[in-house]
Amino acid sequence: MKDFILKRVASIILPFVFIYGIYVILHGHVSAGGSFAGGIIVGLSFIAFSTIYGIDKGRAKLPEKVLIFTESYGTLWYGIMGMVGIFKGVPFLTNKLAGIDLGVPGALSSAGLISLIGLGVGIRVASTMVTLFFIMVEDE
Amino acid sequence: MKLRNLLILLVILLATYGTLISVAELPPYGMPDNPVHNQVSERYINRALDDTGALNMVTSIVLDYRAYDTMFETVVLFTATLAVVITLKLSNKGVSNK
Amino acid sequence: MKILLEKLIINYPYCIAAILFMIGGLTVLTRSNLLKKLLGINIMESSIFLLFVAGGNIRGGAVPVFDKANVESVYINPLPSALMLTGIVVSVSVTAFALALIIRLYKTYGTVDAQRIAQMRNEVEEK
Amino acid sequence: MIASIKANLPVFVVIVPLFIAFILLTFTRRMRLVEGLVIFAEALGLVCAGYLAYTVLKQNGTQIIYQLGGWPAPWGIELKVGSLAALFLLIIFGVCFPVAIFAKGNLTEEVGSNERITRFYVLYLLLGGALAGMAVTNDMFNIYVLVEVATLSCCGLVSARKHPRAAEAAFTYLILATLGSALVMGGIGFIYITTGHLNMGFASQELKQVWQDNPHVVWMAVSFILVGFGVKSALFPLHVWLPDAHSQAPTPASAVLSGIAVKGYLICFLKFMYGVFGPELMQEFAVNRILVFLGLVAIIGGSLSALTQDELKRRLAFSTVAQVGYIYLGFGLMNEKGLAGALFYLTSHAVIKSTLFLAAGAILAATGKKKISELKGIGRKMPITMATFTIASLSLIGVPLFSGFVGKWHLLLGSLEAGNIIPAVIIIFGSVLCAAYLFPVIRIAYFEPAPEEEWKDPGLSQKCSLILLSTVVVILGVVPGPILELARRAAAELLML
Repeated sequence: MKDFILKRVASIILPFVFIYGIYVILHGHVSAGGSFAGGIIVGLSFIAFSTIYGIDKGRAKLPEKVLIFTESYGTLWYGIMGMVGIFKGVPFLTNKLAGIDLGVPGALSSAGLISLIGLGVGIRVASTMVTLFFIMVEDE
Repeated sequence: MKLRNLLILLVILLATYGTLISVAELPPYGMPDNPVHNQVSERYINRALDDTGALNMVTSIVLDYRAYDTMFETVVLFTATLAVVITLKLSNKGVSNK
Repeated sequence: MKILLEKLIINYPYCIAAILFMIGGLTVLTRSNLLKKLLGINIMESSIFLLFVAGGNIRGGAVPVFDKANVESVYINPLPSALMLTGIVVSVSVTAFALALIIRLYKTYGTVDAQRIAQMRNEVEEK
Repeated sequence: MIASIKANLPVFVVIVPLFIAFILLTFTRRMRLVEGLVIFAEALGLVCAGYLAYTVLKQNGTQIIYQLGGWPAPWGIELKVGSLAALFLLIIFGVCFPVAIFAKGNLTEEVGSNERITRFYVLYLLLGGALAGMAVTNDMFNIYVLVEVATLSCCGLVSARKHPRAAEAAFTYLILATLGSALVMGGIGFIYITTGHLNMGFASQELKQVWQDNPHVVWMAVSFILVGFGVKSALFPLHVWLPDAHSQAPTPASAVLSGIAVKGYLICFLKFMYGVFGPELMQEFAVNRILVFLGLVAIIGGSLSALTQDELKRRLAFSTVAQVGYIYLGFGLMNEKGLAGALFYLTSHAVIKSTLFLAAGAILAATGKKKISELKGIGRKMPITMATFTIASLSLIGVPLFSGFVGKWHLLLGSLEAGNIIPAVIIIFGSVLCAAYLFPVIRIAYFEPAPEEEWKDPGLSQKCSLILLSTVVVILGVVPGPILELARRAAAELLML
């Protein structure tokens, strides 16, 4: 697309959309929203970037290798966080009973594993959205 | 084709009738003493903060009480990506089987 | 009959969910356009989300985010909302995969109509 | 270390295939490593399942309960390993392991480049993990999520074949299967709104008290779940997607789809019917009679449709429809013998049908001929493949000393115990029909003159896997002991609830 106004507006807004998505992911345990909503917002910022500036530029920002990496290891991250419980001698995916400090309710770094798992899920959802978009748009 | 559609319409109308009858029997909508609001949801509401440290109860359920479900939810997304890629990326290497 | 109607009016969200579900089912089974079939599936799944979320609601209840300002507020049941978050993600995945299949079929046959695809396939096989 | 592994075995058996699936994509370049990891994952799963089955058999009647996240049952998700779960875990990995060996180095023609093959393997492992999850879970919504994982990976496996018809079959399968899971989720919603529980045990207890207040809701939930799982497990009038999907998939995929994916939905259905509604409610709503009737219709309908097919893979696919009928029939008999027979039949059919599909795929790959009438004299050109095919066919028909016979015998005893002569007659008639559609293949293969063409047995790993599977078929028939014991105990567990 060659629209000048669109490009200008996008260059102003998209960084904020991206940051907002990260904010929603990180504050999933203290306010409404969460890792899925936030992940989709982050993914959308990349999708909007690629539609406005062209697929090639979007691809340059996020190469396929990075996407495969986040896809595979974002999901594995969840499992690794679950294994923390097993190493401490309690069941899979245990949070409080595994002796993890839950912190002050309402603080950003509270709720033990929840915020960590949420971060992984958010990155994973974002990369899924971007991958699906790229695959469907690109011609074989 | 027409006959088939008519048959399907008939079946669907019957099913709608049955579902409406059973839906009318469900506990009245929006009442605080419904069976849904039992000890399960009470614990989620009253003790989620102590149990998980998250203010958002939905997050505390999604990522702590029922985190196993959410793990499979991410697996569903993973599966969907893989399936989409395997469907659309037909690279030219390898021979098509006809 | 009158009692049934009264109960249906009390349970109107469930009633809407049931009707939407059947509309979706009818769309899936009778339409031959692949995209319309997919839309039917989405309508069905949305109706079930409605059923679950309505089941957990309390009239005048608060959003299930813990609020220090008014401790006394009645929260709605957070479990169905959490379940439907999972349901929505599943629905998104199915939609994405189905769209990918439609794209591939469209590239091969040049149409998204199930009957015409079947016709063309049979012609190819007869040759 | 070992103690903690033993304590966490119910969840390890699910997450081991998943973990290996997650890391597999990063090894696309090294195909041998990928294949080795897949076989390793399935072998590890088989060892875990074997150990669990051993534990369950050793400790009489008690079930292993595992609370995920440390939350007790109504709040968290609970895993329960009883005889049923142990049996199904054995089936899953017992079939997945040989099929993974068969797939080794054999997918290039049907699937394509190495990258695609890696993705195929990832989907394969995810399917195994999801089915293992279905076996052990005791939570209704968890079953829904796992069913979705299994459905998506099944459709992905079907569409992995490059032929455009595979995409068409996958689309039909996806739409109908999603319709089925929407129905299942509707049923779960009805149960949840009336009982307030998602855990099966608690929901069952609650349902026993409240069902008289809203019988229509329970009736609707039963029918939603019956139709939903009926679509997914190809119950006869709802089977329209199965022949296309199973015959169009790549060979290893069609083996696991027919062998264990359909069985996973059957096990889920069994858990819902006996674990949530319970035998009394089933009798109250006459669900058992409906199941027997549907099973009989499926046996006759599936067998007759199989007779009309001339394409080998399609004939086998229709045969699956007929065999699913036997299993539904056993579920509806409501006595220990019938249920144990159904479960044993499920086991033997899983092994037999994967052998048959693998052999058919090997024949198709070697000759390129789809039709049965074109396979003249193949028995002499491909002796090992055809021998395993013959063993599996004899077993499916129900010849004594093979595994199919034991299952059918118990089904017969169960239907006689239920005082119903019609299922017994239909079971025998179904065996005759089964012989009618499988013996012609063997006759054409062995007793017709062979053409001059050069057809050879497949490679070493394929031969190994075929021989392994057919050995299991024979062993299950000669020494059915432990598996039959597991099936009996599972039946007793289900009926006690």
